Amino acid sequence: MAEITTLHYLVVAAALFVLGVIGVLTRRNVVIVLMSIELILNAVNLNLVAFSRMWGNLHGQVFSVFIVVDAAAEAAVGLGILIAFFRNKETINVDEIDLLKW
Amino acid sequence: MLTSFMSYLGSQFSPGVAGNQLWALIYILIIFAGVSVAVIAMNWLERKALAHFQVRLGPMRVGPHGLLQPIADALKLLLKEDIIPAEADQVVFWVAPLIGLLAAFTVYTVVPFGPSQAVSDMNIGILFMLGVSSLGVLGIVTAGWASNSHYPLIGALRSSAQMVSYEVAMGLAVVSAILMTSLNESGTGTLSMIGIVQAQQQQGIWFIFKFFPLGLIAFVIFAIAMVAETNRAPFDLAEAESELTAGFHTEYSGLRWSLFMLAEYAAMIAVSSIAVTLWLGGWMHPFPNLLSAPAWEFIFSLFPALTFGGLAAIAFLGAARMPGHSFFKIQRAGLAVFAALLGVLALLLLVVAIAGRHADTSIAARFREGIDYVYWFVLKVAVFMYLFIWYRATWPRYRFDQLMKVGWKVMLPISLGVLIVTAIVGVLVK
Amino acid sequence: MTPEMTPVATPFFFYLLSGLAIIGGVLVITRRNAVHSALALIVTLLAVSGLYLMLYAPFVAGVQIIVYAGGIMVLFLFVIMLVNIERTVKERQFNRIWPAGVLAAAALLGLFVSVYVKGKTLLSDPVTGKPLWPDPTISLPDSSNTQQIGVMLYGNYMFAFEIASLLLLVAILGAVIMAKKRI
Amino acid sequence: MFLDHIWLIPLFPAFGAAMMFFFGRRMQKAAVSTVCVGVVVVAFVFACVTVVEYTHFAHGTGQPFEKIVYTWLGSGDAHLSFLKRDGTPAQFNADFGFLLDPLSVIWLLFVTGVGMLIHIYSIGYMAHEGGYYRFFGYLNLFMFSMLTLVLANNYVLLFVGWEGVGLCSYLLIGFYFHRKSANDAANKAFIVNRIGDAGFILGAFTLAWYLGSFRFLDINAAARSGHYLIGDTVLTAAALLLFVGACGKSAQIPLYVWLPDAMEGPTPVSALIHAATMVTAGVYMVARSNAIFVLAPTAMKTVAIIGALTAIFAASIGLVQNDIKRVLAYSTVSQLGYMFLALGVGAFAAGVFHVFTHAFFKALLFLGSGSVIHAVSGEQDMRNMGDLRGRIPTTFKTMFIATLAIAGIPPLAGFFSKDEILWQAWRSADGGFPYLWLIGFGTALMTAFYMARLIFLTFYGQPRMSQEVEHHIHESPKSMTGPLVVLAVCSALAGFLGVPHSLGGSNGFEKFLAPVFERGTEAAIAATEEPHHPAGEEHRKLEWLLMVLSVGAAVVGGGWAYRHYALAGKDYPEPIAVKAPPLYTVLYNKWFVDEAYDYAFTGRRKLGDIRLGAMGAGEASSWFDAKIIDGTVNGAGWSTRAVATLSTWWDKWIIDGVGVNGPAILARMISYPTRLLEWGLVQWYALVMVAGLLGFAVYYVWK
Repeated sequence: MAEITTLHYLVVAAALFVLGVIGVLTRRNVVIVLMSIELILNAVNLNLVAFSRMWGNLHGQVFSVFIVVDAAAEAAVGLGILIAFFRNKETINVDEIDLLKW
Repeated sequence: MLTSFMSYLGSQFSPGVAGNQLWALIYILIIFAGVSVAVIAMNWLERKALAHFQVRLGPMRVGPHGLLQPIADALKLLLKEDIIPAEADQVVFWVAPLIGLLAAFTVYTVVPFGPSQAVSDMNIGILFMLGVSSLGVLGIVTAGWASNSHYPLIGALRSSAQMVSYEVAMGLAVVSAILMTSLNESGTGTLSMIGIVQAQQQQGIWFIFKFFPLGLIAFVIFAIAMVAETNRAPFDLAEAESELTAGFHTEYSGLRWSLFMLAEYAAMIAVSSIAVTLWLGGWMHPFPNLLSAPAWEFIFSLFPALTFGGLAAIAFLGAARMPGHSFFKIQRAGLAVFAALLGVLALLLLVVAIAGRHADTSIAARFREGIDYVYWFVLKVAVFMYLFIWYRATWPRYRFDQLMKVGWKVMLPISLGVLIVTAIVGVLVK
Repeated sequence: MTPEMTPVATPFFFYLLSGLAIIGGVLVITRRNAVHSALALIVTLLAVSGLYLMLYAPFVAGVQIIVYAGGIMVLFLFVIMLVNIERTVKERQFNRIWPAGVLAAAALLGLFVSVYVKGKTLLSDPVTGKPLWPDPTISLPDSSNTQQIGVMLYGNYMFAFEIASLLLLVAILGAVIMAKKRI
Repeated sequence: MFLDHIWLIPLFPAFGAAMMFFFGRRMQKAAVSTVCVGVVVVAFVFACVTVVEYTHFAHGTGQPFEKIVYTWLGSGDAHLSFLKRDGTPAQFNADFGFLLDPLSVIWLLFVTGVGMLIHIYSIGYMAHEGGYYRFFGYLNLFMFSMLTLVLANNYVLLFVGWEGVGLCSYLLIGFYFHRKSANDAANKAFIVNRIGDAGFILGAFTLAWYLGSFRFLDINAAARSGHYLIGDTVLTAAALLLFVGACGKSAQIPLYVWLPDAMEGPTPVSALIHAATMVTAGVYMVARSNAIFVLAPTAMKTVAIIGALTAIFAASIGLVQNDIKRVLAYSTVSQLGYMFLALGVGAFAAGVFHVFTHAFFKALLFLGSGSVIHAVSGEQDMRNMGDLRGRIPTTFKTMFIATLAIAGIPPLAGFFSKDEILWQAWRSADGGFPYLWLIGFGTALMTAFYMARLIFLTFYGQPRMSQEVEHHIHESPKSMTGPLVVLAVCSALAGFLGVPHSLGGSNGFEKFLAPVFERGTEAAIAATEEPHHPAGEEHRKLEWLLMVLSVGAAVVGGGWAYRHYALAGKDYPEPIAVKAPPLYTVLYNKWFVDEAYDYAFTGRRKLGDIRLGAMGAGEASSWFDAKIIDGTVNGAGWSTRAVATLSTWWDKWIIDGVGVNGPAILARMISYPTRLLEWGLVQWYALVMVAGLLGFAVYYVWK
């Protein structure tokens, strides 16, 4: 097996990103859509850390910490919306959420 | 080949470093076996101690003073039918105990039994430890959910809420201890478990006494949070018999149930190790900065031998005091053999202590050092284990809203305050 | 004091971990049951954290485990159990536009692949003329990684750090208000 | 050691406030007072030690000590720079830094000292009130804000304290939040202060944009470098904007209206706001910015005129008010006018000296009035008091000293500082400045009158309160009288710190402050182009003459008050009401300023159904919008509808009749893909985002 270069990590990140995009675009279950968003964020993080290693500085890692913070906030708010929504409509399918007000 | 292997072991005493995977493997095996044995011993001790707290005798029949009871229990559990409820989620039901067990045992990769007696010395050791021990909650949640039953689900939700809440206070208490490691000339702290103990060594003080009473408060908060973290009494709401039958593992039986027990006790030992490492000086013997003369070192190195000698003496006494009836013949013999084994162990330790009394680099000296470190560490952890039993025997269970209130409204503000005050005092002292 | 942690058997672990991550990712988006998806996501997150360790980012790896695996995923499981309805498992799992979604994702993948292929062979940095993705030359000091990240967070990124704390506060308030039955 | 940890001084009260915030509800009253008063005492002791250490550090040169704890915003990175007005880049930097120089030393000492006394006093005063911990928490927060303000080394941090003081004043004025009048007063204070704050922050940013820094030392260095001409337009604008801020905070015309209403808060709060903290912030800020002001003579003249007008205006209102605290409030406004008069004529040191002495006697007056109110069971109206001197002797004695001090009777504190201001107003004169002296002189007269009136109505004459109240009169507890005595001693002696040359003193105060106003004084003199000093003996004689005049004014004012009020019975006559009833009505209603503001700004007044003033203008434009513009729109709608009816007919009978269905079908075909953009599926929107991402990426990679 050859030596592992930055490109290898980028490929893995790209694969995760695409998987996440598919999840976001096609699943009906809101929870799984949110999890797919986490996948996307992780792919981005992996890219950032790989580049951080490549350039030999820590900016990428610091940025990825910020992204983790952002992901936590996003998950909390997203799940809060989900619960409020579930309470009103008794469903968690994203394509049944098509009214601005109910 | 054997000689080269031995020389390899002799040349590489520092653990967990690249090129030294063999030592790491050996440590993993030792720790795995040791923790399992400790869990078995703990099981016996807990039953006996609880019994004596309640003025009962506890297990007496299987082996002398019930010494073989845990083994009998383990056999029973292994042989029991393994029931999976029909409506349960098969895969998750199967995976859940493994998650818990894995999380509990992975923590031991960074527990420092001595300056070189650890599987690995990660530079994010404490972070890793907190992270992995927080994975244990996943096992409980999934177990409760997969059972597809009401009591387990409620138990799982309760316990996960509880663990997540107390993790916050626990983490903040840990941070204040980590902050103390940075109070040296260079101003650089460390997250490495070994580094934390070494920082206590350099500053010549256990962190529990540092900035009295700040270290003490942080330690107490951690000690409370770790009981809640492991779902032990008085915080054992997740498995409150009177309310939830057995909580998240109601539907489990046999081997899987025993895996949960193993995970619980392993987690108890793990969090106690964190407490010992962060606040009680890890592997150091008491008063390391006062009593550091060679003579004192020698006296302290006699302690392991004395301990086991004492245990042997107690066992002999027990054998001698057995009733003279012929019914007790085998038990008397068994206890005598057990005592003899302990005595031999004590003698061996004495020999090592005397042979390695000079602080040089000989094998014997290094062996003696290693035994000392592990002895003191294990002794401190053992105290915590006894405390766990004591709590269980003494305190009534919390109500859930009280639990949450204590976690969020009392412990969190106090630990935050301790952290801030520690930081301020640290800056001032500097 | 602390020895450098050099990853061993790098290719083996890399392929193992990335394989785990991608399999986990595939499971996340294909499972019917949201709990299974969540468990698969945990596998992915742990694998990615292992990749961080191999990239000399131990702090980020630790944060990943604590925050993601220990915090966010527990939240997810919690919510899944709160809104658990049997109906969703038996329903249609993909929406009506899924071919378009897959198509778009495939296009994205194609874009990535073409960029990487181009970057490996053709593109170069306009200033230095080096390839776009050089091999790492400067080694990151591993032992003080956490400390350096801390220094940067409280130095260069101080403002961003404070904004992040504000964001978290807002998220807490928002989540509480939205999840509360009656305000 | 202590100097390096100067940042701890504000943190002590902040700690107390935090304790109250988190744990206060559960603490005993004794514990609350121990913590809250304790931290302020510690802060005061710490401040004293720090100042001692500072004097060693400075060796009498007044060299400023700066301690930057950490960089709060900005880090010296190049990417955070901005362009100054002249196009050169400058760093955006706001440090969490502290500056100690003679000016801040003075403020530091009296803020912590007087603040401490007020805290101690509050233990007794608030003993039977609800919300004890809340009150002390707010007080501590107030101290924290004021200390931050005073010790800040840049405008941004100063603004933090500035806003904190505003917030605390809001909280404390509205302390009795169940009383509507208290809430209204709190809102008034907060809103009026916002106007000033807007001016202040614009001024600070103008300075940063023009001079390239927020730091006082940088700004002073730049301003004194000679690089900027006197009368520089931008600096004048900046100075005026800063002065708007000072007007709001220090209650000058036209923003003074909040201060008298601030009496709604508990009396110690009034003392704290008036004497030690809030209102002196404006003076502090203008003094701090002296280097800017001396480059802007127009701004200086504005300051002086506004100050003088405020002084006489407020004093005139104070002549006839009956509420004991309200008289004192107008007196504060008036004295602040004095301070700004001093600043405006370039006598910064004299202004600061007056702030210093005023802190003592005004705190004493307020605390004394609190003690009086305490004694007469919460009565504040002086018409219902009288003959209290024998019954609350300590309060009477201390308040009498304070009255002498504020009236300017030698050798008490107020005499030295006030005469210094009047002399400076006269001296730095050409053109209109003697008129300023005249106004100041008139104010001195009025001050003596209304203060003496207060004393005589309260402590002399015949008792006018009801039997029941009279029965309950008692001297306040030790924790209240103790601070009174300390303050009385200070009011009596503080003046000797700055005895002027003409009286054989050395004016140590001015010397101490000289480094801060280094170029300030000279430049101010240069700015007013004073051609010649009346030199030597003549000069001294003139000063003596002015002194004698003002002391005479004080005596005359006091005498008038004695004649009319000393023997006041139940229905005593108000002399002004007797002699000039219309004037009395005008004064009694505070020149109808609040009413005028109601007409002009707040929108409370209506003429029939039409609201007046600025709000009225808003309503009028709203009406215009609703009736005229919307009417036009509706008219257009109506006409459209009419046209539509017509075109329906046309469509039905002409287009369809003629058989042109093609365009309709075409439109329908187009509408299908258009509708796809907005059909409610969130994931479709995400898909559009991905498409956009693809588009951008493709464009940048293959462009």
